[in-house]
Amino acid sequence: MSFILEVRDVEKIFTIRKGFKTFRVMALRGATLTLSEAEILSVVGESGSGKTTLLRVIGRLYSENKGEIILFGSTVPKKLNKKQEIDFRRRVQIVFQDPFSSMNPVKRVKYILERPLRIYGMREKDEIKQKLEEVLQDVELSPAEIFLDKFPHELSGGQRQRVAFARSIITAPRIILADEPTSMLDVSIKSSILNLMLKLRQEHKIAFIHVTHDLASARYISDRIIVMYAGMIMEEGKAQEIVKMPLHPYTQLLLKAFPDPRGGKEKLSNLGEPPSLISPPEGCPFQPRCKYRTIECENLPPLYDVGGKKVRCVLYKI
Amino acid sequence: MRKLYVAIAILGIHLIIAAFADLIAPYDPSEIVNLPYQPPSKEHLLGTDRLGRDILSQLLHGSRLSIFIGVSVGALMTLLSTTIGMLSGYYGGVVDRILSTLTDVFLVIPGLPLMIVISAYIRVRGPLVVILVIALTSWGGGTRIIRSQVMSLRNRDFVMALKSIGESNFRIMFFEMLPNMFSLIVANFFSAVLYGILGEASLSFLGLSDVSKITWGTMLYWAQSANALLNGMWYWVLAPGVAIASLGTAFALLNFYVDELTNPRLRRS
Amino acid sequence: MSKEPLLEVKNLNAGYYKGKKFYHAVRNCSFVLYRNDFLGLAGESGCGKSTLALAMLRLLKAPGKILSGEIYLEKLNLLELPDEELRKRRWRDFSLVTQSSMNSLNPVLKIKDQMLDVYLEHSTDKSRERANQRLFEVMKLVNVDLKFLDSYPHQLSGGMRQRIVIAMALLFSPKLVVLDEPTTALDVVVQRSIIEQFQELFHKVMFSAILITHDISLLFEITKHIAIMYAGDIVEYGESGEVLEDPKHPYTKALLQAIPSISGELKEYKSIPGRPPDLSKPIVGCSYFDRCDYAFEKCQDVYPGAIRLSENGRWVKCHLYSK
Amino acid sequence: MKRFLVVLFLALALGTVLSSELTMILSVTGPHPKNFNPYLSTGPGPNYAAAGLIYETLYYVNNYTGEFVPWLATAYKWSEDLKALMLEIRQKVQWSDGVDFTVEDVLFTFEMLKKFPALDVTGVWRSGLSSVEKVDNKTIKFVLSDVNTMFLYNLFGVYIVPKHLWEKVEDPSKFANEGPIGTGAYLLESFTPQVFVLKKNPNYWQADKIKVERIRVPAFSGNESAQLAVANGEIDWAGINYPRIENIPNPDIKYWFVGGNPVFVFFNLEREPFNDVRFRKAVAQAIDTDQLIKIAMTNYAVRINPVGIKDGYSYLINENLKNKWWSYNAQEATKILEQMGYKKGKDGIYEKEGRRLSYNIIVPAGWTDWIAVCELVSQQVKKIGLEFKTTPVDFGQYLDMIRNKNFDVALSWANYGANPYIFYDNFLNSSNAYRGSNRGGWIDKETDELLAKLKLTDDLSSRKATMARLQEIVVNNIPAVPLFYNPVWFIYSEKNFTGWPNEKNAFVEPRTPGMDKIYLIMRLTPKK
Amino acid sequence: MKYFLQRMLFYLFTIFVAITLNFLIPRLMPGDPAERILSRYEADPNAIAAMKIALGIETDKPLLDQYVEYLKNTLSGNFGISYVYYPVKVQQVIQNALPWTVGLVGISTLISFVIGTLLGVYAGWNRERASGISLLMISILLRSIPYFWLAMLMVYVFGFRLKWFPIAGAYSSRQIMEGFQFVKNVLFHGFLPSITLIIASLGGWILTMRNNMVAILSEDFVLLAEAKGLKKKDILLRYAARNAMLPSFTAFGLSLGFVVSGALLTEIVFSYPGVGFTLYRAVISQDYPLIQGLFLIISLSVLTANLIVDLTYGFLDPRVRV
Repeated sequence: MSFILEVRDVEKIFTIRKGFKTFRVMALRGATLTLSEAEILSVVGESGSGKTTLLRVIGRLYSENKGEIILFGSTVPKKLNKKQEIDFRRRVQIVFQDPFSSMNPVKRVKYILERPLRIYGMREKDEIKQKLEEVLQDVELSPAEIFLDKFPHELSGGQRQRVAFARSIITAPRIILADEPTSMLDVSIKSSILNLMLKLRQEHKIAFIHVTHDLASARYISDRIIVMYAGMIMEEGKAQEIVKMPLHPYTQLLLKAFPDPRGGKEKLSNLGEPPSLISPPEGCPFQPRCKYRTIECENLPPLYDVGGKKVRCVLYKI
Repeated sequence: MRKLYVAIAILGIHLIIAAFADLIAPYDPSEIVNLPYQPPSKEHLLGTDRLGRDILSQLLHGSRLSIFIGVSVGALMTLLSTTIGMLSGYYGGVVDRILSTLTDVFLVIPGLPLMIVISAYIRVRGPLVVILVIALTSWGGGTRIIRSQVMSLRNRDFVMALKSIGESNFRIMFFEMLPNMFSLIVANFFSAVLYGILGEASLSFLGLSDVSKITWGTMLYWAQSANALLNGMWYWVLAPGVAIASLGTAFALLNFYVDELTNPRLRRS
Repeated sequence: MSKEPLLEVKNLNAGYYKGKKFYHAVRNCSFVLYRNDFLGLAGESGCGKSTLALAMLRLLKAPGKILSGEIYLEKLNLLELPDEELRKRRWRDFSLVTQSSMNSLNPVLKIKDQMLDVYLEHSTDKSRERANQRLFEVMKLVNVDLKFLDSYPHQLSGGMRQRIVIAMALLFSPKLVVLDEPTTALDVVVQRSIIEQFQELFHKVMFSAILITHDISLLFEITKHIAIMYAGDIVEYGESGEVLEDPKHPYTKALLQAIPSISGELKEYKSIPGRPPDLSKPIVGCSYFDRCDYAFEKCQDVYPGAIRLSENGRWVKCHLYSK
Repeated sequence: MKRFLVVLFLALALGTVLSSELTMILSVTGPHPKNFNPYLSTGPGPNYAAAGLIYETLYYVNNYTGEFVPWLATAYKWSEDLKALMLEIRQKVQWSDGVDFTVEDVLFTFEMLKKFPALDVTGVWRSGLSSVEKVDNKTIKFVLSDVNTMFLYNLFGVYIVPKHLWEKVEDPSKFANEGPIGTGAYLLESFTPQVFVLKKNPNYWQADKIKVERIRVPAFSGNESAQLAVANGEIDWAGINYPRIENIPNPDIKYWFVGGNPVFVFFNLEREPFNDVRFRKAVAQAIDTDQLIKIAMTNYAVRINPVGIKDGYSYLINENLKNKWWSYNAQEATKILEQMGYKKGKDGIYEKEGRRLSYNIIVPAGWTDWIAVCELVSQQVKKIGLEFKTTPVDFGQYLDMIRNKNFDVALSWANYGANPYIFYDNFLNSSNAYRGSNRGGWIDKETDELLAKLKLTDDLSSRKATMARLQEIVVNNIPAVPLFYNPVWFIYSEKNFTGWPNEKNAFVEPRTPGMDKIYLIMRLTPKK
Repeated sequence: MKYFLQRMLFYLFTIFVAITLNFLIPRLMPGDPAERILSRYEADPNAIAAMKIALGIETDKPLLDQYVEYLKNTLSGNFGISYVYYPVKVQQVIQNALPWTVGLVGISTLISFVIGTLLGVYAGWNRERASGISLLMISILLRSIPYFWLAMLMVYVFGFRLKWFPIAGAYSSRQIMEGFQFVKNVLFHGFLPSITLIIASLGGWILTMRNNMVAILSEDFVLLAEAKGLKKKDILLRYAARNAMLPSFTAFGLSLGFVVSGALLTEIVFSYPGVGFTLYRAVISQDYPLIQGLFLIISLSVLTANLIVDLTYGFLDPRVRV
């Protein structure tokens, strides 16, 4: 099976200006990944790990400084022209973290859902109406009529996130890039959104790149998990395996730190904080915090293949 | 809430007077109807001016141009500051650096002296010039507020979301973001109107507008040039001032009210 | 463990005005906190847990309002205490760690000055030397380098700030520390290290703590007792382990069903359908009534009182358990 | 700080206030700049005091009476061909530093004006002077290139300055002359930007006539404060505008407003219908000048006759013409318009061939009394079916519009000068069309010839005949409609001094800028 | 340091803009400024001719050359000769006026800022109480009153009717005074204009500070300060007001421009011989060199004040300190 999306060695550097000095923030360093049809890939990491940047580069909200993005076998240009853009957006959609801010608060649901259709050239009123009802059913908001005339603030968080998903599937995309879609939701409804994603994958054969810091959610819905740290991919593998048997010391730390009511946790000592992205450490970015650190860590290790998993750590050097 | 009612009531009275000045005013404001410098009497509740024109009628008619100039200044300033603030805040980068430096420059160069200097050189005098001079020298403050609001809106997910569905920048700015800033713009407008009213009064008082047109500002100019206060004609100075202050207060209240609505941190429970 | 109550909240009713509407955010809340107990207060956003935290420390400001109730700290009713008396007891007897450490420190004062402000205000010994000594002690307690005392808040990372806030809370070895979402804005690893730090302190320095968070997994993991809050009311209370293993209230049950877990079997998680009731409207019966799978007629009309389930203090507010 | 010390010093030096001290307001201009250069007349201030009180002219020309009073010169004599003028210089006059005043000083002064045309404000060198020669120690000779009997008026406006001091000045046109030394009656005693004091020059050549010991000139930055000072009786002589002065309750305070420059309604004579004398006459008869004076000028302006000759020169009036003088007559005005073929439109304004008789009347912005005049004129002409819309324009633009013939009707003035001859020249000479006081552009060959004739003679009867013909031209053609003489502002107080000029004792035009001051002050007597 | 440098650069740029505006405005306007000033002396054509020479007005140079020369002159502090006060140099006229404005406006602004800020703290703290609300209403009202009108009323009531204070000038020009008497006289003359300025600008300060206070009071650290049992005074001043002052302080810098404007009208009404009044006189008598010089000085002083505010801001807010 070929991949519907390939990301090769993508690098993203932000320059920020402070007074006269400009700083280069290495938000993303050499990210490579693939996505198959109807696959759910979770990208897990702490804030500053580059996971959202990765998503936005793929979603063409940022353009990469280096690397290549291949969608359905053809390279996506850095700057899209109008036609390319519409073509691209139709196939790749993004769902944002905060349903409270990802929809224009002064527009009704109907308008919010209609816009993509109109941008992509649909003019027929009946057709649009039918389409709207269809997608609202798909995201389990029914009866559709009730919701169409509502403003976002009249909906609950979960409902809003459903509308956001409705907006993203209305153009029948093949890929949805979901940026922490559940992190702002109440615990009691989190799982419903996860379930919705599973359902959309099932019914519409949509592939997801799901960015999250919540390992439990990632484990729940994804086929594969990528762990990112300081702008780099540290580990990649099947979801269950990553959670059960993390290889990279960072992944291990992350898992240990993750709250688990049933886990009799071993104690972590104070392990410092993620590195600055302006002047990241030489070699493995995790080495200043790593208890297995050796002299070899001064050089950046490649992603090693370890039993179907990939891991960026010298411990697994063969 | 009471602020709103008070403001609307004051504004309403002014608007009614302005609309029906012809009917309410006892005389034609530019007609010489009596001897000059008549003290208040039954015929002339506020006396007559140096030419023998009825001051009350002038006061009532004056509201027209005063309000018109104030509102026009407000509209023009709001238009300028919204457009510039929007472009500057939305595009960021070089566009922003140029526009916001320009804004800052206009913000720190003192407005009234600049207005006076410009008015001193402009040979044509009239309401339009007054409106342009005030608005063009004073759009900086509003622009800054709009810009910072746009910058915070720009980072909101919904703008990202709109970009992600391929919405054009123009549409994002003026169809999507603008309605979100509606109350801010309205607040801005109200304070700009207040500024316009006071600005017009100041320029007119200095004789830098067309003083043959009747506004409250030019009334004060005439009163001053006729030595009204030293001659005991305090009512001639008091009346237009009260009119300006009350209209100004209405707009200041509206501004404050909308400000409170917009800025949840100011909201009274 | 001694079962001597430290803090007793009885039938507390509080809320806040939003426009003309009154949000009755804390309804009839009652619970007991024992000495050296670690109580978790769990609830979703908008369930009133923060209002409760502020109300029980008498910090609820207008537009917030305490309607009725009693709050005893060692037999002393906080709600009836004169202002000045209360002010003097603050921080010595009970301290607070708030939600976002970002905003809980005064941005224009050095850490040291902020700490000294509190210390010199309440300490009987006003000597600088003694004060500095105490500052050093608490800084060591939370494992923060002393050099940061001379920093301004913006110069520190989020984790560091939160440690300092905790250090500050322990300046006087208070009897009670209330932690309101202390780690919400932090990354998991940092959160973990702070929680560990806190647990350590909990054993070292004898005090009682109330931890309020929506992160239920964390709460169950680290607290001794847990109180589940729903729509302004505590619906279930008990030892954390017991509640986790054997939730009684339908809401607790559903909640535990809904949260994906990192360990254990992978199963299907189900969210709780519907949304919590509008707190600005009166609720007659059980507040969970309309979302509850087990609801019956009585639930709609009769407010369920607390039902003791066991000797160790566990109780639940649900008609399913009334005789 | 510096100013503070100066004031402190003065306070210590001066001690008590003297009794025969005159406090006067020269003009309201804000803090005094320290400038006692009598030639620099851009901004009124201490230089006004310098002119007349410190520096003096050769003769004093009394504009009110037309009289020539010998001053630093004792006599003048024209040569036969009227191309040379001999002046006898007064002897035994000293500069206030003790140096003798000589012919050399006079010579130096005129040579200086030649070298620095910027100082030649009366235009002696521009009006035909070709050289100045010292004849002997008493006599100086002015040689003219052409005959110009009016030259006297230019000559006698020049203030004589001391050679021994001014020859060291590099550029006298930029010289502030902070320590003035003159021949005049007063010396600068103290100076601060807020007030300066002049004291009597004990060695003045006519010191016995000076009874005012000190003159104090306080600075006023605003009309209000100056007016209040007047009302409070703190000022003896104020040359300022004071609306409603009659309301001051203080009986000591009097005023006498003598007529200054005449004010006219000018027409652009190049345009229709203003090029038609009938139309001009209609406008002239539509305007009730009495009402203008009474209401718009609050009775302060002085009545004018249609030929514009002031009372002091009434002997020049062509009596035969008086029956042709027009006066206010609205019906007559309407009749003229009807005769001209105008028809009244719906709005009561006359029109012909679709053209309404509606014009803008321009007036300098900020000249509030004149704007009032315009307003009233508009109302008056409206009654006969004309529309003059008051249009205040910036002063610079106002003059531009007149100069560029880009106006219809203007409220403006003509410079009267020292006498009616000069006035007629200013008012009617085609060389002054638009650029000068001939604002409507009256261009007439005969007029120009008559005006030239005036300069070639100093014989009164010949001048009178010429003037009579000029008056005929004015009355027949009405180049502009005279409204009134603008008042010369003169407010005085009888509290400390007597001898002031007024209607009953009209000996001078009481202006503050020049020699009139000293002529007036010499006639004042302290009360105590 | 970077921050300061950047601000300095900005101000330099702004000064440049102000200078250029100053150069361009008279030249962009229709008509020849030289002709305009001369035309005032039309009364006597001879006087005009003399004036033209005296003022040395040349206008036929290319604009760029004029600009370069203008820049040179301006930067060397040579603003030319005032027409009205001829032959006094513009810089001399300004030098005479500046101390009065700096004294009157500077002190009044400072007083107004301090009082207004304190009242703002009070109004913010008591925002629910009647006292706070009435303060708010008063400041809204004060903000809507034209400065000059208030000044006129002050002149009328306290100067003309009650005769408590002189109505004009900076000190009496009628008597000559000794040291302390002089100072007293200056203070006496300055009182009414100063009070007018203070009252007129008070509303703005109260409003700004009140709004800041209201915003800051909802911050966590203020709540925490109370939880810490700090005294009300400390919470109010050290925690709330200290932070609420920051935007007020910036506003203080920015609004100096407006204060100068307000003072300008007040100076005119009181005939106070400061910069504003001089500008007014220059404008009505079309003294262009003086207008240009004054505008530049006003801009410069506002900019300097802004710069000072910017520089001192760092001491108040550690976050911008580098």
